[in-house]
Amino acid sequence: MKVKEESGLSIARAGAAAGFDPEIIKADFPILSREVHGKRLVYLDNAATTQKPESVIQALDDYYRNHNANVHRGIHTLAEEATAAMEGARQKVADFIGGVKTQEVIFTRNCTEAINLVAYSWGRNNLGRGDRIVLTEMEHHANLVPWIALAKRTGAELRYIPIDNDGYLNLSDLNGIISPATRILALTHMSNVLGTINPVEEIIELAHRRGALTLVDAAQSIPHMPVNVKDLDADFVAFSAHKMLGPTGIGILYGKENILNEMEPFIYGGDMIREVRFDSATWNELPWKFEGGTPNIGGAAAFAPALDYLAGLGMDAVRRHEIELISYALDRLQNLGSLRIFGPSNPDDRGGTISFIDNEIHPHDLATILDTYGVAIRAGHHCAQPLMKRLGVSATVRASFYIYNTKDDIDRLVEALKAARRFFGNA
Amino acid sequence: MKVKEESGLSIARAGAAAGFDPEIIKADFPILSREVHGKRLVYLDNAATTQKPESVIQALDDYYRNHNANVHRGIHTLAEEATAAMEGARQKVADFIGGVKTQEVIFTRNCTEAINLVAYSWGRNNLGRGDRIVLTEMEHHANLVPWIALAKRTGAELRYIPIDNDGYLNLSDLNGIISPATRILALTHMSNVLGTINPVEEIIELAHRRGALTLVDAAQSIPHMPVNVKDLDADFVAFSAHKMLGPTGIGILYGKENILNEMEPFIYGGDMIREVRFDSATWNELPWKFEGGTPNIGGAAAFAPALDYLAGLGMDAVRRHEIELISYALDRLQNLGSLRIFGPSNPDDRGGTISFIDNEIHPHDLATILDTYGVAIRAGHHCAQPLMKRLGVSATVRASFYIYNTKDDIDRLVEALKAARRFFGNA
Amino acid sequence: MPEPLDELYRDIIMDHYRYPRGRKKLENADMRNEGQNPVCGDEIELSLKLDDGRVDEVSVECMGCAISVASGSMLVDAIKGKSLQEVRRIAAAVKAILKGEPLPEEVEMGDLEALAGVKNFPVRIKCALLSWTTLIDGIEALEEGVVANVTSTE
Amino acid sequence: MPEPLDELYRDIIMDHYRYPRGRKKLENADMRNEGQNPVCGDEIELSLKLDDGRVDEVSVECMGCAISVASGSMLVDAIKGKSLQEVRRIAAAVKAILKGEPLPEEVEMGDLEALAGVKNFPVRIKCALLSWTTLIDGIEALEEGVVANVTSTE
Ligand SMILES: Cc1ncc(COP(=O)(O)O)c(C=O)c1O
Ligand SMILES: Cc1ncc(COP(=O)(O)O)c(C=O)c1O
Repeated sequence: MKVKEESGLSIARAGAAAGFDPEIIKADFPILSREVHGKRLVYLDNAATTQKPESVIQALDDYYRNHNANVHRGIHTLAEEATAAMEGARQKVADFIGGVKTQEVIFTRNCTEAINLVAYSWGRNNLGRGDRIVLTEMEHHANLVPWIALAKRTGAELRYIPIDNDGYLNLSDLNGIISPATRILALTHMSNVLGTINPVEEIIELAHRRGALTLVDAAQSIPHMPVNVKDLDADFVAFSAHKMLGPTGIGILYGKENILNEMEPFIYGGDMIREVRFDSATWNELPWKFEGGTPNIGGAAAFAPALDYLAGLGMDAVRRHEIELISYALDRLQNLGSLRIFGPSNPDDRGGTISFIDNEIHPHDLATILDTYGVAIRAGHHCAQPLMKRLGVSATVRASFYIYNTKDDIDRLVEALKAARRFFGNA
Repeated sequence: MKVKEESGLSIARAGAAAGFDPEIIKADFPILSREVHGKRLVYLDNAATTQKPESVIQALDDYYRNHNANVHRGIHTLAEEATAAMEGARQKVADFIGGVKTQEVIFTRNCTEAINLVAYSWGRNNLGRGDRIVLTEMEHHANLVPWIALAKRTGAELRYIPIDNDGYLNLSDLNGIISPATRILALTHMSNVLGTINPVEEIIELAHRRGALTLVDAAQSIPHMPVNVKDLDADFVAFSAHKMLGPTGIGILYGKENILNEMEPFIYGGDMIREVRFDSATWNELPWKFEGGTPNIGGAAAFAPALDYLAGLGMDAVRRHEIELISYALDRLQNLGSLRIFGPSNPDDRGGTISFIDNEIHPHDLATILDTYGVAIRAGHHCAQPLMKRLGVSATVRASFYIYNTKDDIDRLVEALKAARRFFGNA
Repeated sequence: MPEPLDELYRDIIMDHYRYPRGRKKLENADMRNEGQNPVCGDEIELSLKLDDGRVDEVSVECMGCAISVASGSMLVDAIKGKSLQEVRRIAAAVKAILKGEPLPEEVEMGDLEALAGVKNFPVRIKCALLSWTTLIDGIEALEEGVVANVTSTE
Repeated sequence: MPEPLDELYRDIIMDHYRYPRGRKKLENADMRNEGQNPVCGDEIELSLKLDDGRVDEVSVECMGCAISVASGSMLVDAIKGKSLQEVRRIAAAVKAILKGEPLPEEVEMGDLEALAGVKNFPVRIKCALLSWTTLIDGIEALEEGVVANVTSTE
C-alpha cells in the first residue's frame, strides 16, 4: 500500500522550511475552516483529542476504498496490502519514539487500554500484599483507576508522589515513597490539567535502583515534544494516536522486549496464539502475542501519515511553537485579572495546556459561552478528580494548544472570556 | 451530526425494491471495481472481513472532516456532535439486534475483546474449581482461548459439545455435558469454517435450566441473517462491526442489563467512573462502566450507516441471497470432483461460508494461484486449530460470500480452481 | 451578546443563580438525597420535610454551574406546599420544557418556564435536570422506605 | 497460466514437492528441531547427524504447501556434507535470494536458485524460510547444548 505521504504534507513541509507557520499548517486541517455558531472555529481542546490533517483523512479513505482486508492470516493481494499498511505503521511508531524494535510496539485501542494491559498482564501475576505501587497526585484516571483496582485485587499498597502549590511534583520524600517494596512506578510525563512536564528520567532512575518497573503515561508528551523512549529508559510507555493527529480507536503500548516476553497475554483469541488445543494454548511472538482479534487496521494505516506529518514538522519545532503559545497565553490570561491559573508559571516547565477558573463564572457556563463565540475549550474534572480535590476545585476550564493554533486563537479566547465577564456581570 | 443516510443507500434501496440485486449493490462498494493482477477483484473472504460501502467510507470522512472531538465530557459544539454520533450509533445497534436497551450495548474493539470482557469481568470473579465451562468443538479461537486461559486461572473445567461428521453439533449427550456444575455456555451461532448454523436457542434454554449463563459468538451470524437477541435469550452476544460493512476497530458486547450491573468493570480509566479518590473508585452507569478511555468514535460513527445499509436491504433478503449462493456454490464445487467439502450439505442449515480442500493442492498454493486470477479466498486454519485437528486437516480453503457476491463470482472461483488443477497437474 | 445565550441565561435564571433559595440545611428531614453528575462534577444535596403528605420545607445545596444552581433554586419555590403527586407532575413538566415538548395544561410553572432556553443547549440539559432527578429518586426511595440515598446521572 | 505463477512454481520446485528428498526419520540424531508457522499451520520436523563437524545425514518431514515442502527437500540436498559454517552461509544465501538481494559470490546454490520466484510473493516467503529457520535455530540450540527444540515463525 502506497501511503500518500506527500499529498498532505507538502504544504506543511514548505511551511517548516520557511519556519514553522501555524497558519499554513491550519490549511491542512479541513475541520479548522468550519464555522461554529457563525464564527470560525477556534479549537483549543487538543488535550482531549486533536484534529486530523487531510493526509490522515485520505489514508483512511484510501485504506477502505482500495486495500481493506483482514491481516496476517491472508494470502491474497488485499490481505497482503492491509498487513503491509499495518506493519508499516508499526515501524513508523517504532522510529518515531526513538528507534525501538517493532516487537516492542503493541497496538491497543487507546492509552487507557495500554495501561490496563500492563496492570492485568504484569500486575495481576506479580503483585501481592506488602508490594507497593507508586503514582503521583496529578494522574489522569487512565493511570489511576487501573492501579486502584489492581491494589484492591492483590492487596498491594498505593502511594502518591505529592504536588506542591505551583503544580510541580514534590520530590523531597521520593526516597521514602519509592521504597524497596515498590514494584512499579507509573507516572504521567505531562499533566493533562496542570501542563507540568515531570522529570521522569530522574524518577525512573531511582525506581530502577529500587528494583521497580516503570510506566510512563505519555498521552500528553509524545504528541507535543521530542520523546526518546530509550533515553527515558521506561519499561512501559503508553499513548494514544488520536491525541497526535491520528484516528480514534488506536493506542500504543511500548514495552521492553524482555519484559513483554515474560508477561502473560492480555486479550486472548485469534492471531495471538502459536498453537491451540482443546485444553491448552501457546502464544505467538511479540508483538502479536498482545494483539488478539482483528486489530484496528484502518486506524493503524491512517496513523502512519499522522506520524509523517509530525516528523515533517520536527518535534523540536512543535515544542518551540507551543512554548511560544503558552508564554503568550499565560501573559494574556493573567492580565485579565479575574482568573486563577493552575500549574507552573515558567513556560519551559509545561506543555501547551492551561487550566484556570474564573472567580465568578462556573467552568460549564464559561464553556457554553465560549462555544457560542466559536471557541472550543473543555470544562470539567478532566478525568483527574483526585487532583481537582487537591486543587480545591470541582472543575476547571482547560485550553490546550497544538501545531495549528495561533496567537490569534488565543486572542479570540481572551475576547470571549471578557465577553463572558460582561455578560455574567450585567445579565 | 447529520449522518448522510441517504447518499450511499439510495442505489441499494432501489435495488431492494426491485428485488435483491447484488450487481447493483456491488456498485456501492468502491473496492469491488478494483483490479487484482489485471482481473476484476472477486472478493470471497467475507468471513474474515467485509468490504465497506460508499456511505460508510463517507461517514468516516465526514466525521473527521466536520465533527471530530472527544465525547461525553465536552460542552462545545464538536464534542456534542461527536457524542451524538457515537450514541446514535449505539441506538442503531440496539435496534438492529432486536430492540434491546442502549445500556446493554457496549462498544469494544472487536468480537474478541467482547468475549474477553466477559471472561475477565464475569469469569475471574465467579468461577472456581468444580465449575464447568461448556464450549463446542467448532469454536473460533476468540471463543476458545479466553476460556482456556480462564479455566487455567480458576481451576474450572472445560467441556466441549462434539461435532458429527457432517459438521453439525452432536447434541445426543447435551444433558451430560451441560451438567449442573456448568456456570457458562459459550458457543458460536455460525461456524466460520463449516458454515453450520447452530440451534442456539434450544441449547441456551437447556443451559439456563441448569442455571448457567450463556454467551453467543455471533460474529458470523448477525452480519448474515436476522438475529433477535431477545429471542435467543442469550445473556451475552458478541460480534464485530468489520464483518458487517463497518470499519475495523469496533465490536459489540450485548449483555443483559441486570448481569452487566452485577459485573466488575474491565478496562479502568476515564469515562467509566462515577467518582475517583486516591484509594477507591466507583463506577459509572451502563454502558459507560465498560468503556474506559476514549472510544473509537469515528468507528462508531461509521458503523451507523453500515447498519442502515443492511437494514435497508433487509436481513431476510440477505439470508435468502446467501442461501441461493451457497446452493449454487455447493453444486458447482461438488461437480469439480476433486474437492473435499466440509460442513452441512443442506443450504438451509448453513451460512455463506464454504471450506474445502483439494486432494492434491495445498490450501496455500491454491490461495496464491486463485489470487493471480483475482479471486480472494482464505487458506489456513481460520483460527480454529482444534476443529482442524478434529477434521484431520492442517488447513482448508475457505470461500465466504456476502451481499455483493454473485453467481458470476462463484463461476470465477470455479474457473480458477480448474486452472490450478491444470497447473499442478502439468507443471 | 449572542442571542441563544440570552435565552439560556435569562434574568430569572441569573437571579436564582445569584440568590439561590432554600440553602438552609434541614434538621430531621423526612427525605434526603445526594445527586451528582459524574461527567461534570456537579453535586447537590436535597432534603424535604413533609407535612400531611405535602412538602413543608425544602433545602437544596448545589455546587455547580448557573443552570444547575438556578434549577435547584427554582425547585425550592416550585414544590413547596405541593403533594408528592403534584411534585411528580411538575418534574415531568420540567422535563417536557427541557425537551421542547408541549406542556400538560394543568401545571402552573411560574419561574420554571425560564428553563425553556436550555433546550437549545443539549449538553446543558443534565445540569437543569440534576436537582429534579435527585428529587424524584429521593421520593421513590422514600416510598420504598429509604431516607438517605445517592443519585448519579449521566 | 499467469506468468508470475510459472516463476513461483518452477519445474524444480514442483519436482521437489512431488518427490521430496530425505523423508526418512533419523535414529539417534545429533540435532532435532520442530518448526511451525502458526499463521498457516505448516509444520516441519528436521534432524541432522553430524560426522566430524559436517552434516552426514539429514531428515526433513514437512507438512505444508508446495513451497515449504520443496524448500525443505532442497535443503536436504544442499547441506549434506557441508560444515556447520557452510550451512549457515547457505541459509544466509537463501534469505538473500528470497529478498531479491545479491548473492555472496562463493556460495554455490544449485537447485536453491529456483526459490528466486518466491520473492514476488511476499506472503509466501515464510513458507520457503520455514525449514531454514528451523535448521539454524536447531544448530544454535545445539551449540548451546540442546538437542531437541521447537521453533515458531511468524
Ligand atoms: C495524561 C493522560 N493519560 C491518559 C489519557 C487517556 O487517553 P485515552 O482516553 O486515549 O485512552 C489521557 C487523555 O484523556 C491523558 O490526558
Ligand atoms: C466465529 C468467529 N468468532 C470470533 C471472531 C473474531 O472476530 P474479531 O477478530 O473481529 O474479534 C471471528 C472472526 O474472525 C469469527 O469468525
